[in-house]
Amino acid sequence: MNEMTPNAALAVTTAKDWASDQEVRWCPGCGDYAVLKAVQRTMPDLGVAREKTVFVSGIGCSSRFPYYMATYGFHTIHGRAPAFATGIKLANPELDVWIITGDGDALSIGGNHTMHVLRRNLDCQILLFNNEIYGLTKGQYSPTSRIGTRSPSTPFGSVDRPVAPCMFALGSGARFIARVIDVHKSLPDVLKAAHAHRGASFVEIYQNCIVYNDDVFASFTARDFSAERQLWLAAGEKMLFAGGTKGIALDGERLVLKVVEADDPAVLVHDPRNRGVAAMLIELPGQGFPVALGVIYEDPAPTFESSVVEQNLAAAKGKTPDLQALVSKGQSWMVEKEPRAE
Amino acid sequence: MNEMTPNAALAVTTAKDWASDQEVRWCPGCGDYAVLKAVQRTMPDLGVAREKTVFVSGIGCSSRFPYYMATYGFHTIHGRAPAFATGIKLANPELDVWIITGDGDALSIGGNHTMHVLRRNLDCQILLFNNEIYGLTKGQYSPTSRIGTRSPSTPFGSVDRPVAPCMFALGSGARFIARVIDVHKSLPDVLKAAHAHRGASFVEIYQNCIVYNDDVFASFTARDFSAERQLWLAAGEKMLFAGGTKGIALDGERLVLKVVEADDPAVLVHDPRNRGVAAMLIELPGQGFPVALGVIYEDPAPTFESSVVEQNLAAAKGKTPDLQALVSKGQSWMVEKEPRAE
Amino acid sequence: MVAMATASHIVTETEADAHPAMEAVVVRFAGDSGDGMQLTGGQFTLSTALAGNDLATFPDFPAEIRAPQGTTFGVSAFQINFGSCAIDTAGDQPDVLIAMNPAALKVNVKELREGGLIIVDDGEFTQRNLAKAGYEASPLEDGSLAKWQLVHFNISALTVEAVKPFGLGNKEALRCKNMWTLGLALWMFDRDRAPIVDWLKTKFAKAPELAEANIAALNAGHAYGETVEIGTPVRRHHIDAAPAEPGLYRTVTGAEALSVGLVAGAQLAGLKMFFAGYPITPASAILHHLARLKEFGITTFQAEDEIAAVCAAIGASYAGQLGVTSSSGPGIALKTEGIGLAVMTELPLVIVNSQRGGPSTGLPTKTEQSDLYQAVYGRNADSPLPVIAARSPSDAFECAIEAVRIATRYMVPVMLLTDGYIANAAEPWKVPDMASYAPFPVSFLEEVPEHDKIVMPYARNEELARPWIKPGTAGLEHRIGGIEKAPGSGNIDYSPEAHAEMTRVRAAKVAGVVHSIPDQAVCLGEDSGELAVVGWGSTYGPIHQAVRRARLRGLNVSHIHIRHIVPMPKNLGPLLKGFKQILVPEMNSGQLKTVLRDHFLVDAQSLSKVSGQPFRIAEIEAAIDGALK
Amino acid sequence: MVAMATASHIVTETEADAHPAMEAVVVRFAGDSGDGMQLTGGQFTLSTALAGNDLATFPDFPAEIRAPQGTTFGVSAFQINFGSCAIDTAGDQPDVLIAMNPAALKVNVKELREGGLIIVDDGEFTQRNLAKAGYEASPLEDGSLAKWQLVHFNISALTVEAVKPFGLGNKEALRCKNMWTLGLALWMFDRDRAPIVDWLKTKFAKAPELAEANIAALNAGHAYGETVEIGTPVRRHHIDAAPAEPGLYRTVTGAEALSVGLVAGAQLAGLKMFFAGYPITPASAILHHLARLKEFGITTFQAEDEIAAVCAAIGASYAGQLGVTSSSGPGIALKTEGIGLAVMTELPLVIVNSQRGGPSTGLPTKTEQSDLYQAVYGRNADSPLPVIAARSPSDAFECAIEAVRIATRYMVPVMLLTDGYIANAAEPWKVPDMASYAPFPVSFLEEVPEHDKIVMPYARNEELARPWIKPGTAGLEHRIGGIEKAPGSGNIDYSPEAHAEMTRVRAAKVAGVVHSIPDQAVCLGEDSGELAVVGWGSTYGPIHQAVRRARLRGLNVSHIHIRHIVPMPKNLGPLLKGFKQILVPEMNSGQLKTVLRDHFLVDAQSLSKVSGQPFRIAEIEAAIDGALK
Ligand SMILES: Cc1ncc(C[n+]2csc(CCOP(=O)(O)OP(=O)(O)O)c2C)c(N)n1
Ligand SMILES: Cc1ncc(C[n+]2csc(CCOP(=O)(O)OP(=O)(O)O)c2C)c(N)n1
Ligand code: SF4
Ligand code: SF4
Ligand SMILES: [Mg+2]
Ligand SMILES: [Mg+2]
Repeated sequence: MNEMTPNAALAVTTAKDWASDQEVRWCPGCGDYAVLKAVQRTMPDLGVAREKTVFVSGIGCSSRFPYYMATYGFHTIHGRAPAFATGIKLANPELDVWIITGDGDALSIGGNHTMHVLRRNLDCQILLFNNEIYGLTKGQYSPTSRIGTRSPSTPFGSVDRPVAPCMFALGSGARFIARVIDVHKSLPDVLKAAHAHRGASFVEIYQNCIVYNDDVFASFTARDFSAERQLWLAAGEKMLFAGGTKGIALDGERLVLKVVEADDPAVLVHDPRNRGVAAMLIELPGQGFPVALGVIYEDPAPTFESSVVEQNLAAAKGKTPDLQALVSKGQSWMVEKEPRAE
Repeated sequence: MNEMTPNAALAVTTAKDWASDQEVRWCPGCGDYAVLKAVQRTMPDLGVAREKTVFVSGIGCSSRFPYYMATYGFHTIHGRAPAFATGIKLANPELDVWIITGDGDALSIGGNHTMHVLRRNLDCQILLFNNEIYGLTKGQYSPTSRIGTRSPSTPFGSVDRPVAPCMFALGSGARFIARVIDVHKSLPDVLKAAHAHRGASFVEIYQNCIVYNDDVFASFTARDFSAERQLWLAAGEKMLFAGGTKGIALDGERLVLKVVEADDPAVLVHDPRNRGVAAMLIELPGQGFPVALGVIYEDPAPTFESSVVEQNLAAAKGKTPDLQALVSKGQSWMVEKEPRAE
Repeated sequence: MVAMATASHIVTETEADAHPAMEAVVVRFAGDSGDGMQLTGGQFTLSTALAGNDLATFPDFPAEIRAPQGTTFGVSAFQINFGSCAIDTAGDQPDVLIAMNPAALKVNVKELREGGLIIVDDGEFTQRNLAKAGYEASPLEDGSLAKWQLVHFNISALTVEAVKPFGLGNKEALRCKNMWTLGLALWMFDRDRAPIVDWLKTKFAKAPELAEANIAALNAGHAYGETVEIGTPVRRHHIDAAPAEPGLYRTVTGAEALSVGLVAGAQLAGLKMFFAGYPITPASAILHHLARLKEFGITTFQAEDEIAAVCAAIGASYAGQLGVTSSSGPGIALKTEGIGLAVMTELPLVIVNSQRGGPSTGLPTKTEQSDLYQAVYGRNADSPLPVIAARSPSDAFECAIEAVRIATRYMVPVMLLTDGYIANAAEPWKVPDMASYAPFPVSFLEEVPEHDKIVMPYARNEELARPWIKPGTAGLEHRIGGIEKAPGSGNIDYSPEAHAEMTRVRAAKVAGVVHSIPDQAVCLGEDSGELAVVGWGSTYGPIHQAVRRARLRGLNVSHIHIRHIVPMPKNLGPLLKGFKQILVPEMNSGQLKTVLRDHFLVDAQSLSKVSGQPFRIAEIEAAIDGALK
Repeated sequence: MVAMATASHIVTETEADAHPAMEAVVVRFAGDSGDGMQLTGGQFTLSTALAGNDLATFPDFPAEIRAPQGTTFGVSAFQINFGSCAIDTAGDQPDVLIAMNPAALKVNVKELREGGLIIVDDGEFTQRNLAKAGYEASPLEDGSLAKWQLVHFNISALTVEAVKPFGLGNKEALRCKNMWTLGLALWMFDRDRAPIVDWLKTKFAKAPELAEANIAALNAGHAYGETVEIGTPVRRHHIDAAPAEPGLYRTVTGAEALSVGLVAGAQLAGLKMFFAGYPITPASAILHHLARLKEFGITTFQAEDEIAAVCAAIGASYAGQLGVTSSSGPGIALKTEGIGLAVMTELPLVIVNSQRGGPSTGLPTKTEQSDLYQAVYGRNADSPLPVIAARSPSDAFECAIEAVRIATRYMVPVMLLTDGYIANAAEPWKVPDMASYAPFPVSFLEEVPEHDKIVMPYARNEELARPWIKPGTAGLEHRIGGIEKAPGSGNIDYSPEAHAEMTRVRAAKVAGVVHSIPDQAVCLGEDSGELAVVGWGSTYGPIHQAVRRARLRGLNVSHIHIRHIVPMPKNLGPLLKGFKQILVPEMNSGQLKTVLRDHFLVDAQSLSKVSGQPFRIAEIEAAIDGALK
């Protein structure tokens, strides 16, 4: 599709250029606003053209996102965005595809498609807005809600054990897994890393639903303990937090992670390609431990659409698409006789 | 439901008692026969009554399984067995529920339900017959088929990266994960362990489809290298294989598993409760490494149905189910006047 | 303080009469989503019911998401029609519109009847809000409201003033606006404030000062009407109580009535209920209601999706409980494969569809009755099942019981249709005497009957129902599934004979339900004549009123309303053939019409409205006139 | 060696005539799943076609799973009807039955016409096999086959003998049985062996000894017929070539014809095709065919389930390719929510339904046409879409092109119905001249048209189609989705006006397709009269033959076969009204009947067969007689 807009990709844009003319319809104070702003601010730095960008979403508050971007957008049906995205990307691999989804959309009704788009490694960015609740349908609990969540459908508290989105992604074969906070300043950097990664980039965004699940992440996002409770990972850097005073190391006995003093030589250096450690980081046990944030795991692999295109070309090689030959295929015979009357 | 059959649970049975009168309709030589026999041989040792046992399956060759058991059986629709099982178990927690499924049934169309039944931790046994192919529909590749699998739908070889069933289960929050081989003698022991575990027990069975995917597991199941290539795990035991000549240890530098001599003090002792190590064991990199088998991970947690029942009782406590009161709820008023004519 | 809009005028005698005699009034409260209009409406409804008026309401709020303040798409409205005659609809054009901001006025005023009364809070008519609503100039000044009576005063300021003593922040203070407005409305229609005061006290039990503030606002609004000289336009209406059957009454919404009906059905069948649903507007309310009723032996399960919900419900029925699942159009679409299995395995199941506007995501909060095709025909293969439709909130209670009765008696999945209007609308409900409902206890098969040697899961009783066998029952172990079966044994059987026979029996069983349902009654009018207006579901109210009005004008027209859509009552065919013309008003493109023409080969004509809004009486009345002129 | 069954007798003259004159013969090959009967049948079909006979075949194999050898549920059969007249059906009762084992005889013999010929391999009639088939005594001895002509010899032994030289194991040797039998059949009907010899050589190119062995068996079977004195019963049939239109012919199955038709459609539209499917019998074959045709710009995607398949196909259409998805009943049920989005977003999409027996898993390998309700009505809300049905394997080619034409011209999802019978059946196909097909190139919107200031994704052309806009096109960025929209701009709009208008337009657009489809033709007979037999889909053959026979007997009956089910041709209503009676034979419980009665208020009567088997000509002929007597 390039020729139509030769150097559109080069055109310099600002955040405003990426905002559509549609009135934003989220509740005042919703975390979605922060993410929208961050994305709009990040797009100009990615060197992609608006017309080459497609935002695909399911259904949910978060899934209204595409309407607010001045790009191509497809607000589809609940839970199926990854399937639409797969068709779009296979039909035109040149497009830059973003999937916008929620914890219910991606992990309740849509869990299967999330798994398959990850294992196939379709080149796309998946932004999962995790507010641990169903916002759009007025506050029922979701598969990421903690046990005991009281909601209209669980007036006595939910009893089922939540799924950990990043752990699910790891188990599904994701090759890029990151975790961030809606209002955190480093969101744009993570978005850039996700975009730079070729393949399916899974980004879980802790998003505050001010109406139905306010402050559910406060225990580690609130100003006062953020330092204590947030472990920001960077490839090749030591795993330090609490203002660089504490670190994460491996307990050689029990083979689990532990908190140590920053100067302890055992402090681990973050290797985003280690799947075993990634699993431990994603599931840091809470109590006394920080929450691992940033790019937790990254290990590129061939993308689905590139393999498909490659095979299509290879298989077609040397063959000419001759329709007449196709319909004439197989053993055939001539009939000379006159058509019978009747 | 007990009273109906007071000591049925105690009645002594043999494998034959668990076989139904239906003619078994698998291809001669199919691995499914071996699993069926193993299950029928194991049931008498579990101390459950036939009438308390329900086999629930989806659709596929493997899913025909329930017809061959002299228990209650429900052959449902493709991919949804876990959902049916959830309804059955919640409706009658006394029933012993077994889910029989295939790699396509559980991981292609049914991936989402598999994830949710695992995270909720419904008390049931899930036997996933993984033959890395769609048997019933005549041999198309499945989500567990290796890259390059030629099948009617992928005449030039499949290109998508397969999902690892046990890793998917771990990422989905499973609390019991085991892996076995259809014809292996230890299948009954694993089945017993799965049954003994309270909660969702996930058992992947490498099953040979002699017609559409023959010998796909031969690289580690064939007599000649089975010892070399099979690591049978036992809680509290050292991770040894190759006739006890080799062991598995952690590479302290790279934090990945490595093969060492059996007498190396670093050889790990199997702790089924370590999730990080479980992830590494499930994904042993092949080349030069054995395949981890047996109970890889087990760490019990409250079961879904027990929590539901508990909450139902607690919430109902002290309330009487008064229908008249229910319909009369809220502010009401009397009308004395005569009915109007019309 | 009170300024009449330039050129506004007092309603004339003739105008007053142009409007159906003052036996009923239609009032609409409109404001921002945040203004608590639904609450105001709800409380006004309660007090109106307590005053013995008959009434019907129509809450109309924006799509699920909360819109920014002051915008037109954020407007939430609540309409109530009440009076001293029988009320079956939320009314056509409002007589009174209470608008809390410019957007609310903008969106709603066009519906107000000519000469109707507008009351606005001019405190909200700031430049900013006017702009948000898309007004260049203030309609309060530019005379654009000339054809209505306009009254405006600064309700915001008056409220803040009234609640000062309780030291609330400005934001909280303004939250009391709706109570102030309610107070005014109560005064206008001579309603008692006591019940609302009680309600406020319990609602804010934890925050007494809020309770006090709201009560103060309520009283202030009432006093304002009482004392301040508003002048004629807002004259004091007194609506007499409507004559109704004697008995105990309460108000109920369709969602609640249906939920309670399911509970009643399960109790009458002697079963525990397993309800599995996945949230979706407007169906979620049923899940929410049932989740609180555990003492009735109800387990509610929020499944991962609609497919899992229907499958879990079928699983529960298989295990011996009453499986129920609920959704709206898009979710029902996902359930159809599972429903096919319930048809094949012949297990009882109740599927509730709270219909909403479509296709696809469509209009989630708007009402429609366009899923009849889906209910009757929407499955692969020959998969007939009984279909029932509720006509009103209170009727939803009866229909739910009926659905449970049929599902358990015939071992069959039953589709129960309701819609967004019924689900949300409230109406007075004569509290049923549960003792007067005959139980229909289920009996499970406990052992192999003499005449069979082995367990026969597909044996048939005289009504063609198969036995319900609970896993756990010793000696009755058997296997069932979705593959075609041999009659009797239920063993897999692909033979032409088995398939032909089982197909016949599945259909015959559903057709046989006709023998346990009542004949079709005529709701209003003769049972033959010039014109029958035939409806189903929530069009009951407007059809009934339209036919009533037409008949008052001497027209030969009857109203027939169908509850049992599959199978249809035995006498329906002959009944319809007794009319020269048949008119079928539907909030769809003519779906019941298809069924009637196919079954009875009668020339049923469709009156279709697909706008997300209920019919207006006048629309149907006009169609009647058209047919009969 | 050849023993006639006691009491068997030679077919009498009268019996011979009772059977439609020897213008056609029906032969059925039946054996164990492992015996390669489908292959034998396929090759016999080819040689028959090459001999210039017209023909139709009906493969009938067991459910997807392989059954144990020798059991009745493991029997696989292949029937071919060929001859010198036009053949539209696989024939009713076979004239000749070739049974490779007791089970095959047991299952098929009851269908053989009285006096028909039975050839069996008595080498397989061991006690064990007899028991497996449920025979107490051998039917070869007990005279139970008296009313047929019976010939039996030890084909197994003869085959092993014949292939000895090639030193195969006994198992391999026996695998050649089918070729031996084919050889005999070729001799019986005077067919040329050459093409089959060629085919065997290429098939076993890698294993020449197997090729040789099979050829030897083929020749042995032929020689056996030639030389051994079998005696009268197996007389040498010679069937003249059937008069057919001159031209190049080949045999084709419906699955292949439909696949190739989709390719042709995409090429005529100038589009690349994206095909997404999830395996399911009998739909999988289409995925398998297309997966090999990448040089035509086709991407095939085996999705994780049917929902993902339809969604991916819609995504591809959104991105500018031709999205196609395919399944059968249960899978289509899962797609209905997604199809609703395609209706709402007005994107082109072709949905192929290869119908099979149901409900639920039903009878996966048996044919049925019971998904018409689902296709026409099976979605929530008012969601009309065009529906087309193929009548035969070769017609599937034309229908596929037509589906693509409509989908792309009107920007609409199109449902294309075929069934298991069409998918698997083979028939001679006059190779189409692709140059004679008019292309219908698609044009994408490239820029904002003068008259609009901004991009208008829901602008309409004179046929109400909206523009197709490819992401990647600069200046046309826009957002679409499943929520109701404002006409033109496509922005979210819940207003009553927008919903009413968009609902109207969506319906009007589909109805408008009528202007680009041909009027309904009458296939056989006058276009008015006593009785019209109206069909759709794969019932074409038996209906056509039945009507032909009835007309030969002087009855006033016509055959009308409908391809366009939604919308129906303009002239169909008047046409049907021209007949006193209308009979609608369907392999369902009367689904097209419903549509006809609703649309045209004609008293269409259903002739229903739901057994997983195609109609027999005689069944329809009897119904015609019934109607006209
Ligand atoms: C098939 C279907 N089922 C259910 C719904 C109703 N629904 C819409 S969004 C949603 C969940 C939203 O939660 P989430 O994905 O977490 O998004 P959020 O609103 O929290 O951002 C549900 C259940 C629907 N639109 N379609
Ligand atoms: C809704 C639906 N889609 C597709 C099918 C067809 N189908 C039946 S089984 C199956 C996959 C079988 O593979 P697997 O689950 O691995 O079982 P196996 O036969 O290999 O044991 C498919 C695609 C179906 N029956 N229902
Ligand atoms: S409901 Fe919650 S998530 Fe949805 S818009 Fe409002 S604040 Fe945001
Ligand atoms: S196809 Fe494969 S999996 Fe199925 S029965 Fe045959 S051998 Fe077993
Ligand atoms: Mg959420
Ligand atoms: Mg498999």
